[in-house]
Amino acid sequence: MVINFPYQGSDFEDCGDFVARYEASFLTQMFHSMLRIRRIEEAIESQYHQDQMKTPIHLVIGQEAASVGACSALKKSDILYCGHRTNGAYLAKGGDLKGMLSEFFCRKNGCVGSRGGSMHLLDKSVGMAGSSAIVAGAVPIATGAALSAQLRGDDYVSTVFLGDAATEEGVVWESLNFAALKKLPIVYFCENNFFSVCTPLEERQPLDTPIYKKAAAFGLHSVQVDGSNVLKVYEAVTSAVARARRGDGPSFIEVPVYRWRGHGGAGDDSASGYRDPAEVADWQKHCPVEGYAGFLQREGLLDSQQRAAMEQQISTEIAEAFQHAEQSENPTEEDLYSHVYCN
Amino acid sequence: MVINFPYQGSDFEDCGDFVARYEASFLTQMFHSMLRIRRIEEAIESQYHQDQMKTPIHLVIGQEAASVGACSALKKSDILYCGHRTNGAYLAKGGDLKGMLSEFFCRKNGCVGSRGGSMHLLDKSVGMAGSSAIVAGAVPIATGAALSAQLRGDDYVSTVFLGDAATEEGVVWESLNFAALKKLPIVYFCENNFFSVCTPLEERQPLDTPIYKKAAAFGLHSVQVDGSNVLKVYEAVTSAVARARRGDGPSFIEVPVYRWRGHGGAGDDSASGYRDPAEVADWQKHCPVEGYAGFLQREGLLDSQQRAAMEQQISTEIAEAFQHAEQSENPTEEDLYSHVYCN
Amino acid sequence: MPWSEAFLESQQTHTTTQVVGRELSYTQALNEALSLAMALDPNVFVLGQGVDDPSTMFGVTKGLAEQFGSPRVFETPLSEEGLTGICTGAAMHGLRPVYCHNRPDFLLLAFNQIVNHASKIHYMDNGQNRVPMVIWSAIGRGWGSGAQHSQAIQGLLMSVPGLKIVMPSTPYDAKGLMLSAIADNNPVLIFEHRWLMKQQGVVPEGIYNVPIGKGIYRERGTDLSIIGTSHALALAQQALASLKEQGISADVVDLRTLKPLDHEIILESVKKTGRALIVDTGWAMGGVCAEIGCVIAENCPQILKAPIKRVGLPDLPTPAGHTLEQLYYPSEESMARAILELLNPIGME
Amino acid sequence: MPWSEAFLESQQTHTTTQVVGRELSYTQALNEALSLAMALDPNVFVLGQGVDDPSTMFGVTKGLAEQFGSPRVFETPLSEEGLTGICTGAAMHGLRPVYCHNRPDFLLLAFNQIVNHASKIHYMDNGQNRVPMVIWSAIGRGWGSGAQHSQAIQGLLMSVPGLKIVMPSTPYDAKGLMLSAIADNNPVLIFEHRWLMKQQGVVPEGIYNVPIGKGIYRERGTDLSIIGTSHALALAQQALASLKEQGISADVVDLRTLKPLDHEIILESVKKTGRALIVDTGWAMGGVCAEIGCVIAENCPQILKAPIKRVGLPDLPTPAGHTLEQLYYPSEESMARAILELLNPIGME
Ligand SMILES: Cc1ncc(C[n+]2csc(CCOP(=O)(O)OP(=O)(O)O)c2C)c(N)n1
Ligand SMILES: Cc1ncc(C[n+]2csc(CCOP(=O)(O)OP(=O)(O)O)c2C)c(N)n1
Ligand SMILES: [Mg+2]
Ligand SMILES: [Mg+2]
Repeated sequence: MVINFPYQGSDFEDCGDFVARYEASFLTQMFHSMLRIRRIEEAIESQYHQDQMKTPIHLVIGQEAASVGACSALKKSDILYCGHRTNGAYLAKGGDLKGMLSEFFCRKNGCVGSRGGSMHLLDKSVGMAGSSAIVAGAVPIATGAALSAQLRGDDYVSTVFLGDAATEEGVVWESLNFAALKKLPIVYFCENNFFSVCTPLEERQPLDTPIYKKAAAFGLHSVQVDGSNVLKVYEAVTSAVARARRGDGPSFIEVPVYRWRGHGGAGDDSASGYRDPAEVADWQKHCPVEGYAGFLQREGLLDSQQRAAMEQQISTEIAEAFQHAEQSENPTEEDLYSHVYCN
Repeated sequence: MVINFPYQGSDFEDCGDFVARYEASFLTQMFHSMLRIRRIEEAIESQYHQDQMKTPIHLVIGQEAASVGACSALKKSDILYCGHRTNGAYLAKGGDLKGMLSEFFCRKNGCVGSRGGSMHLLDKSVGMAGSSAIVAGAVPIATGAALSAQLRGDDYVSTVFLGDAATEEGVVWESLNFAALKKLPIVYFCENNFFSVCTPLEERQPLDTPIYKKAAAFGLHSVQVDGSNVLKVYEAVTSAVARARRGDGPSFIEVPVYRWRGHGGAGDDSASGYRDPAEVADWQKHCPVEGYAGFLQREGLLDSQQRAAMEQQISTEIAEAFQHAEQSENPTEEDLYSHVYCN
Repeated sequence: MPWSEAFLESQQTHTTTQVVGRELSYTQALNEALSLAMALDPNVFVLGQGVDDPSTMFGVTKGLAEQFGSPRVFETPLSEEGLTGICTGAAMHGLRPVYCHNRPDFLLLAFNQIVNHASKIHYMDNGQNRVPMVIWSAIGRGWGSGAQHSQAIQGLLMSVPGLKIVMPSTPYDAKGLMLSAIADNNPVLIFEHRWLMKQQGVVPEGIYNVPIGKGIYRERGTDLSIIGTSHALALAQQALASLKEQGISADVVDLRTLKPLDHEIILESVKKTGRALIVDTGWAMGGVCAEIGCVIAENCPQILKAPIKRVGLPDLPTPAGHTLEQLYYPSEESMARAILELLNPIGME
Repeated sequence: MPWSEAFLESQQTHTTTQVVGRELSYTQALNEALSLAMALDPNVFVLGQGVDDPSTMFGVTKGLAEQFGSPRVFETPLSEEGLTGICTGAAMHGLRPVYCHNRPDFLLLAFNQIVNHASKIHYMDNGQNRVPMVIWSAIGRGWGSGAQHSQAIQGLLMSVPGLKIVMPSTPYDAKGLMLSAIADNNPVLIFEHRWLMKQQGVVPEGIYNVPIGKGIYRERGTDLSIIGTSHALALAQQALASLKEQGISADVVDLRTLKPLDHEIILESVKKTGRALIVDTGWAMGGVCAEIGCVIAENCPQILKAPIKRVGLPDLPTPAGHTLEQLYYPSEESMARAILELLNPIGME
């Protein structure tokens, strides 16, 4: 049994004070948001084999606390970019579920009209500005959005989700250098799940070179917090966003997380040998959703009835959204040719 | 009078112990090498206006200690790459002066047959392996040379000269990450002369983000030493090369230096306004060549007669090399078409 | 958008070259375009290595930092890929970047952002975002520029959907196309040529546009069509002039834009003359000449009185040395030879 | 070099496709080529994201890490530009890298190293260094690959002096061209197509080479010449088959290599049939189709019985969704239509 990348957080043991500091409704709302993402991902996964969603999928099951903790710290008007693993960020930022599923089902009313697919979700109405299927491709773009806020005097903060492997692309360091130089209002949010597809971190980055310390050396305010703990993620991003809004410049936040499923597609692929299934099982003991549920329960903020109601409401929403997507129209030949150039 | 980038070294005040540790001949040899580079650069500069050297020039006047200190720590079989500012590295590594000048004069017998020009000097016979006119372009290539040494079990260490601006190119961080990951036998030697063409460092990199500390965060053994002090450069590179040869992996050495002349071409261009001529004058007080000469004199290792003999010998060599270049043949149409593909 | 109004106003007049009036150098014309655009629209900003240093990008950005302040005119870290992405993001959020490079060679560092991102975003986003961005660079030649500082890479990008590619030839066009490029809501690449930059020409004051995607006749003639842009076309025109006394006349078609490509003017002229000399500052193989030649072959090969000819760079990297450079680049003489061969083809029945 | 010997030995036989013998899948053929090359020469090494993970690069690198050890077969950090430069440097110092990518789209991150460096070094160094390097990638299509994961960028590189570009169509060629590419002392780009990878075909054992720069007739016929490579040619062949009963026959020219381009076979065939359908998996505008069309226009337009036709991708980014994909890509039907139009051109005198 080989656990290369053990969970190193403290679960919710040191989080009692959060209850005093935040509204109960806010704390349960974050739980709802995580649970909803989990259930949506499970629903996608369970239907994927039907081959109706003709798009790659990159599930965030196991990483929900990162998505929700980060996005809960953002205003609707704040801007969010991300990469290929987009579902969590899109949903946590408030992206329309129907638009997302229609996109997966390749429908004309998909959030980008069936042109982008699962790796290119966006919903501008809630600040979910875009994503790129090229690893790290969105990082400088998000940095440009921050430059725009600064030069135009707009109030939003820009945020970008990136993976551990994304930090191996030189453009990330070019972006960080520029953001620190110009003190741009941006938060780089790095979900370090230890893998690039099936390649573990130690085959890609030297030991003892934590990503957030590199970012610190580039002049960014930089921290590492437990990415399975929605409260800690929320606080770290909140303070980074406040810095940005104050004009104190960019931050980098590294959150160790674990993806329970394969890099792409449905199901866990650990059997293929690139990681020990025991490692997955070990992380599942620290499930971001159920761990937080336990915390809320212990704090008296969530009981089984409330939970059941949430599950019910989410399941209805999901069923409706799937039905909506499945019943929507496909695009036509005319749709192929629009928007090549912008007038 | 604005001195943005003051000299921060200690001249040679703390260098007395070097005399005990090294052969006198070696110490004067390094002086000879620096003086020779200075005189060659001056000769190029003084003839440049005649428009016979139809090539851009990037003089290293003021940076000779870096070239010589670094290259003196290398064996002939060690590999060296650099960028557009190639003259110092090429000469210090032992590159053929005639081949260099013939290249400047666009002759068929130039070191690369008049195909590369001043930004692409090489002399494989002494390990001067190549250079790129694309800033940072040679950095991964040198890293590949180190990979080759490692995989083939060859004994050489690879070295690459890069400027401060080069470290703004993402590919440098990609290269450093890979070198540290694989523990490659390579030394990254960064001449920080505070300018990229006429753009000062503070317009390109945030304050308080020393380059060598970024390299340290990427997992490299990394130090900063006075680049105007040939002895300190020599020692730093020597220990980095030893590490590399031992299999202990890559090093990064940042040396603050100052270029006395304009970015390109002949003469100082400070009058154009991008730096205060006083800054140049201030650095000239810490001339790497004369400062070292003074040190050697004080230590009784160089007298005026020896100096005069060196000057004489160098001046003869230069005159001969210029004559050689000027009298050499131009390439012909046939030369244009060879070596597009390698058989 | 202030653009639309200023544009409507200007449409009536200057859509084609004026021959009398105030003269400016090519560089001054570009400088004036940038200055006017920045004054008109606070969202326009200019960046690049050299835009605010003593060189001011060959003079193109002279005075802009003083006039508009350094947040809008700034030197960059040397991070071409990153800055291209940053411009893309800035453009998506309301700004209009003009990113200047000394050499097109440096754009090769940014192909990921140009080709994988900027060019596609409007389409991928189903029209919800747009990328109004200008990437400007000047093709180098001579004095040992060599293989890494002289490349004319417009041909490498001609295939890429969503891009516009502009190559002006005159001060008038340089200004008018720069203004059109800045006003355009798509990524527009402008490739200048260093050897045109000292040229003087009539340049109207104020804002006017030269339409992107429309070629123009520089000369009318009967024996052949010379088709191309920028310095290559200038050279061909010199060659043509040297043949005038032999009674040779040609349509000279300045495409001004390579993408979208003006098929109409190409075919109109070639159908009239039956002979085409296609010229470009880039490699002859692949790229620009190839596309134009192919457009003719797929539209009207039957009217050709002779096989088409293309004159670009040979399939070699640029050598650095002076003698080799002279041999490498097309010259007035080699262009003239190409014209004569086109008129007297060997082995054409 | 062990290569030269092994090559001389193999030259006599298999320079063209065999029709009987052991069958392998396309992927197995590539795998065997790599395995043979690595066994023959300890300087050959293989790297890329996925070469030593459970996917083993679609099976192409299967078993290599076990057989040759991880220093010679390794996963990379996600640093395409850096690793391309590293391969270039390694190649200059005695190694023979084979750098594998899942998608050509990712090569766009490395254009600086490919175009500004690897392709030019031998020339710039006046022959003193060489860069024997293979960059392999597989063009994606379908299942929502979309604009950033489906690009066939061979056309963007066709202009670049010093590069070789290979696009195999059969298991036989995939193996033989991979072996030739590894043995070649220049940077060679191999573009596979994902949709060919399950194909079975006869593949001889041991080392043999398919010459780089030489096309081959896949079929001989009289009515037209179909010219192209890879999956585009396969599609055109299917279309042709569907028209056989109408008595239509064609020369099918598989170029196998795009650079150097085999002019001889193109012109030989077109001069015979007088009609050319040019196909490519990339955009029709610019790039590969354009070059081939232009070669015809500058050599033998007068023999054309109809304007040439090119079939590639329309001037649009690839849409991700299934319905749009079907509309975007050429199909057997659209290829057949193109053939018929070529045979019955409208308005051709
Ligand atoms: C530039 C580029 N190279 C390679 C790929 C193929 N690829 C897609 S996702 C991925 C892994 C990225 O890992 P990471 O950034 O850690 O994100 P994660 O998938 O773990 O969330 C890779 C290599 C790509 N999309 N883009
Ligand atoms: C990729 C790239 N961008 C821009 C240039 C233009 N350029 C040539 S030298 C130079 C300055 C480089 O500064 P630095 O690396 O600090 O070296 P220095 O000239 O100071 O020795 C620039 C920007 C280039 N050659 N390559
Ligand atoms: Mg990861
Ligand atoms: Mg510098």
